[in-house]
Amino acid sequence: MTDITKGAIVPPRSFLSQDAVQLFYRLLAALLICAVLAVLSDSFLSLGNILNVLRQASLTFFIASGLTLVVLTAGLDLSVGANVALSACIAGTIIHKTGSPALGILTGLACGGIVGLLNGIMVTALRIPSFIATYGMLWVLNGLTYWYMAGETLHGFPAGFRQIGSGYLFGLPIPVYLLLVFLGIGTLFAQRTIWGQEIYAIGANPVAARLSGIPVARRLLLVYAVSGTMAGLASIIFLSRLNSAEADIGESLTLPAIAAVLIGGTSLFGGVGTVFGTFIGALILTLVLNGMNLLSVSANWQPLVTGIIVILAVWLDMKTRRRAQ
Amino acid sequence: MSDGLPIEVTLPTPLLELRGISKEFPGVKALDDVSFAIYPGEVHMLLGENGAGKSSLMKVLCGAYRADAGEFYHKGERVAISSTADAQKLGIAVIFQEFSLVPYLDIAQNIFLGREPKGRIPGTIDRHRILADARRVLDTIGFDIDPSTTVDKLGVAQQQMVEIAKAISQNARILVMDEPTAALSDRETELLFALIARLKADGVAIVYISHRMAEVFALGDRITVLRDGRRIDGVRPADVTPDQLVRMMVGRNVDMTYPRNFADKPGEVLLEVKGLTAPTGIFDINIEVRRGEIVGLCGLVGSGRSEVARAIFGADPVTSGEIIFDGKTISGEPDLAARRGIALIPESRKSEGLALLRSVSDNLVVSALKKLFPSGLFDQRSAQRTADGLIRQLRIATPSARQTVGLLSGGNQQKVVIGKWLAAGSKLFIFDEPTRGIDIGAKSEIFALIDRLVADGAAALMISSEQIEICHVCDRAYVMREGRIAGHLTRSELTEENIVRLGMHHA
Amino acid sequence: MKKKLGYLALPLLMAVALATEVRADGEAIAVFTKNQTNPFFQTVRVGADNMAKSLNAKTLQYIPTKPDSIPEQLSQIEDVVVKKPSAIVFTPVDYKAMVPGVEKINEAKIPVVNITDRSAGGKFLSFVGADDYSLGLETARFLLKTLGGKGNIVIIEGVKGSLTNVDRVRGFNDALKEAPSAKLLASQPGNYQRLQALQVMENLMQSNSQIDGVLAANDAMAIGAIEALDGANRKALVIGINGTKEAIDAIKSGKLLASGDYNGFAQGCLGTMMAIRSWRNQPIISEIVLKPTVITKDNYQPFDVPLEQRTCPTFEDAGKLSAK
Amino acid sequence: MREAAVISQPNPLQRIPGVAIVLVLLIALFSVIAPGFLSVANLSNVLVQSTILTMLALPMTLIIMTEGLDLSMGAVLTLTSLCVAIVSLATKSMLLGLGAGLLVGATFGVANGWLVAIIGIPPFVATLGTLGMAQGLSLIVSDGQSVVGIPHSVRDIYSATLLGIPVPVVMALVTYAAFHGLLYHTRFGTYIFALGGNREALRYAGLSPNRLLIAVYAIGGAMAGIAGLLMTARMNSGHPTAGLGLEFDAIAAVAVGGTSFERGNGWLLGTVLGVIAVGVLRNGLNLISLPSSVQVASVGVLVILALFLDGLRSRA
Repeated sequence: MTDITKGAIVPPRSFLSQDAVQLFYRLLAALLICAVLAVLSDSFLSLGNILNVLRQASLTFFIASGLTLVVLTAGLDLSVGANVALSACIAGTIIHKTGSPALGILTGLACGGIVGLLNGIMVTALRIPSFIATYGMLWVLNGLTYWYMAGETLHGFPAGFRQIGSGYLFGLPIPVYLLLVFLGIGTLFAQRTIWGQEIYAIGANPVAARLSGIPVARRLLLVYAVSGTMAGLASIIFLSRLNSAEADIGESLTLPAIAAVLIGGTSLFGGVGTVFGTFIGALILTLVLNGMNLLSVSANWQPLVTGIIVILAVWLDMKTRRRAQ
Repeated sequence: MSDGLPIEVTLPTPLLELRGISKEFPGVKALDDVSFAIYPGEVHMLLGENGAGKSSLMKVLCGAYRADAGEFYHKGERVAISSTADAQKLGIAVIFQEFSLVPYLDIAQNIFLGREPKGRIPGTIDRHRILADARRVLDTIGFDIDPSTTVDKLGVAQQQMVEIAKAISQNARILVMDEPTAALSDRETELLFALIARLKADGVAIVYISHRMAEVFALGDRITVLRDGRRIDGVRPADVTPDQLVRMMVGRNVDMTYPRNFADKPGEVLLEVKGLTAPTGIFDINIEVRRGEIVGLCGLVGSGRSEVARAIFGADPVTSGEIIFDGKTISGEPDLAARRGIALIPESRKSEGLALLRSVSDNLVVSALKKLFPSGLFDQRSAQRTADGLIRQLRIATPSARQTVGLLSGGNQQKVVIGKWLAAGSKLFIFDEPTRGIDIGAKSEIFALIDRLVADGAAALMISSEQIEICHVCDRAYVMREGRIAGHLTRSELTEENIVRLGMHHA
Repeated sequence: MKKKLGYLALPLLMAVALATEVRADGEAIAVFTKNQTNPFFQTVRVGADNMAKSLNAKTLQYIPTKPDSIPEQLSQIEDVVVKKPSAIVFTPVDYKAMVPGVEKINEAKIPVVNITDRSAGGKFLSFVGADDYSLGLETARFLLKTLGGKGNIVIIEGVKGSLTNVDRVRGFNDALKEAPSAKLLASQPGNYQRLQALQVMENLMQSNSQIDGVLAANDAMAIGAIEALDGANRKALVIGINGTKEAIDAIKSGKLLASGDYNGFAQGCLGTMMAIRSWRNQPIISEIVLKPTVITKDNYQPFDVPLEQRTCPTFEDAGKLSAK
Repeated sequence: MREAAVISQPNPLQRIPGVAIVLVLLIALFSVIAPGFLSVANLSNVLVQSTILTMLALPMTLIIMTEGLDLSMGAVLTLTSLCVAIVSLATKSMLLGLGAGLLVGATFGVANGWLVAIIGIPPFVATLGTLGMAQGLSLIVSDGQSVVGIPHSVRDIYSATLLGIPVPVVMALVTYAAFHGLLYHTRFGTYIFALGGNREALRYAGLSPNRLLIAVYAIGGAMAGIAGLLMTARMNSGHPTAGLGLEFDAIAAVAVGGTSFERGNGWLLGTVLGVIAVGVLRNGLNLISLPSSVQVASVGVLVILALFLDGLRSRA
């Protein structure tokens, strides 16, 4: 990825103003969608619905935020969805077996993290392109999950545990708090720690990063592990939100997460993007689906609309950045 | 002789004449009313610091850029160059430093890219003819290689030959070469010069861009100097001294002897390499570098100099041998070496030294993050402050620390690469061709900088293909041949002759 | 080179080990199901194994690696035809698109029994399945009866165009027609997916302040809807279809009003039974459409036993189970 | 150059092992442990089953050689398959159906090319978007229903044989021949190498990279159209989810086949071997009827293993 022409569209991250501008455009887009929906459906602006959207966005965001770091290093993780499924199923069993949510949560996160780590090892030690490595991992994980679950469904978890996904605190759903917390952590990690800086540097030019004394392999491992752990977290939220899990819950999670990252303005060539952008990306996706439900538009239209949004978002992103240069 | 007229009237009609060529980009005037003429069978040296407009001029010549103003005259009649096709019709061919070759096509396909001989079936290529034609072209430039070899297996020099063959095959009458010898070993350079002589004889005009004074005087028939997009003067080598040329280029006096206050007694040993052997093709390397020293590492291109540097820095694996730095043996990845205080300024800035899309400040602090922010918490503002300090200290010409580093000139980019190691507080600086593609003004600045570094107790190991530089600035030098240390030269023995003698292959 | 072979040896050994273990005698019955993720098909498979064991035959399970993948099930048929099992028990992933596959089986003269989804074509010894329409109708009727024939109802549909969904939703709607004072607020697809159903429900609750009844085309979606209701601290009567284990538990705990028993276990048992009997030239029943049973908290006990412990119906029961 | 050494596999001869080793070993393994694996009927099964994927993987190879990607192929194939079904149903003509499929496919291909080349959207994003569009359109035109009752002329394509060889296999062979000729013996093919290897070279040669790029993606779309016909013929119906996810299988096959994602270093034959390797694996596992979950995992293992072997060699 050392070839400028490939990434020529994007200016350096450190044009903070630049990034601010990009985020501003995205917020604007999100607000625009809100406005349209508010006009079309009177029930849209209700507090309940807003919280709804946020809560639904949170699941995508948890997966997408970890993915953002991977994409920042010019990598990709196609296994996040399958990872969520496996982690959820294992965490669920632990809770059933031990009756201890805490233990379940830990195993869920650990399982996700380990899978991520394995991805990292394939990418760094075995030097397999992340796209292919994680695609292979996707199949392996599915295989494991199918075998492990044998078509059963895990369900019925302690009320305390279910609070995480469905409970409220001061009138706000708990997932929304979690979303804000991890949005904060993610942003701090990417922008305000030296690891974050090193990750951006690796994404911008891996060779130069290595010759600048950055432990590239270790950072990549970290990034994939984090992505995996976030998938683990998502699995916990999922588990407690739906009070159950089966082997196929991952199928529908990966592409939306990737879409959210892209709509959020993170460049696939690495080195450019923000976690906050990803949050807005997830928000925009959710808003659209929410709107379609409220207006009872046939679900057949959802993929079409999502596709158009992804392209539009990236296109506008390029346009605005180009003008800025 | 403020302009070169008196010379030009004595010559036949120029092959190509530029009159008042101007090219503007948002913010910069890349070319400002440039006029000069190119005559058949001459080597026309194009001199100028980076950013003086040489590359823009090349792009205009080959039709990649379209001039905003100005006229072209081909053999006296007015022509337009608005596309690469136009340029080709006029027989202009440019050989850039980044080659325009396709790695997984063979030599023949590369030479005739876009001009493949048609086969019987429409759309297909006549394989026999393309190979035959390629062989013919390669013969004319005396390059003996199977045209069906894929380019990704060729060395830099060979690729350059293919580039030239490509130009010849378009029966180019005007050949523009951008620092053709930059990546060539001495032997390869001789081959190239021989080829250039042959081309001259055939009446081909060669526009030759170089930063190496030696070449300018050895090859040049006439010299055009550019500065800040303007043509400063046109002269004959016989009529000028190197210093005069430099003054024209830089616009001020620059001492070309890179004076150094040599340390009378070198400090204690900082780096000691014992019997280093690596799969990259270096054997039993023994090197010692002391504080306050600049130690040269010379030899032909491909003799293993860069490989030694990379092995010491941990960038390449090592099979055997010991690297003792500051009393402790080190082995492992670059991050370890960097933490211990070793710095590598790699051969190719763009692909190995910098994140071109990121800002000057980002690039300056990247190696020093742990040192600057021990807490692990990064702060953009204090990073900026550090960067600003380095920018002032190194006199890096940039509008701000937020400027994209890819937009800086070569010299300033090189300063950024060095700067990031200053920030990291490195003790040993390994320079791999630190002046490659850098103009003379910047060169002496770089050397002054290195001098200051070692004066402050650091040490430097410097790889360079330009023996003059080694002789001027190094306390001692190791000469490599075929992956081994062929000899060691003390300050007094340090002459170009000795370097060449030790570096030569004894066939 | 050696090194590489080393890496390859591992999976090879694994495969050999597993491969040797599948060699056994007695009839081999190939059982095709849609996917390995939906609990329903697990009950079918257990039923089939259970029956096969009792008739000392063995089953070979064929499940697409990508859930409900048409090309994959077609490939699996082609592969199985080479393997020539004694008979095949077949659930098409798509009742129309799999017809060519069934015809391949017919060409190969392998006796085949159709279960669960009635294939749109091809020759079968027998069909064993539940009547999705009457299941939808009965469960919906039960819900409306409990609501006293009135109230605001939403339908959460399964995968558009899938056979089960079309009939179940048709059943729902006909039941609603019988109760003129009940009002259908919306009918949205949840694609048989828990999460989608949950989100659809959440959104529907926004646009409808009062929802009394939810008709979900399968249990997973019903449970999803219940979670959504809980999340919003709202109450509504919910019914699902399939009678999966979690549905039974939900009924026990009073969260779920009822679930129509799709009885995959019996389908698996009887399908396999017919296949084996035909191979043994014993008489078979050419069509068994299981009576619709609505599982409620009054009658859930018999369903509340782990699959493994359930016993397959005998040939004699088979006739009684059938609606016709 | 130094990095280049890591990125690219030196030459086909050195590259063959990665896929070939795996394939040969798989065949050897299954002929021992899988009864009936070596039977003509079964082997022709494997080949016939591999045809549709081959027809996607070959153009995918070209696209990846231009440092591009086409995630929309599976969805586009689904859509074209539906178009073939609908049109041939309406007109009772297989050819018109094929025409419609080709048209729709090529249109999407051109759209992809346009987004990538002219608008300059990264291939991954552009084709992810068109994936959604094609998938949506499939659902909309079919309203989620399968399209049945199409003329037999269509399904015959899949079942018919030519000189004893199944027609789909013949089509695949012809396609391979065509792509081989195109890539290695035509100017266009030469330019495909250049698209990934060095676009500047094309510009200096006075050629338009954009037009070439669009052409490459258009070929991909058109092939999806032809594959769509096969898919419809195979199912004797059109179905709105039939081909979803095939693009990833295709990409995996290309990667397993030893085509690298950088600098236009591609290998057509390897791609075909990759497709067949996956086919053999699935078929063999079906024959020895392992638990389906093992099958799922083994596909992943195969992909990782093959790339790992290539990695070993490129470092050796």
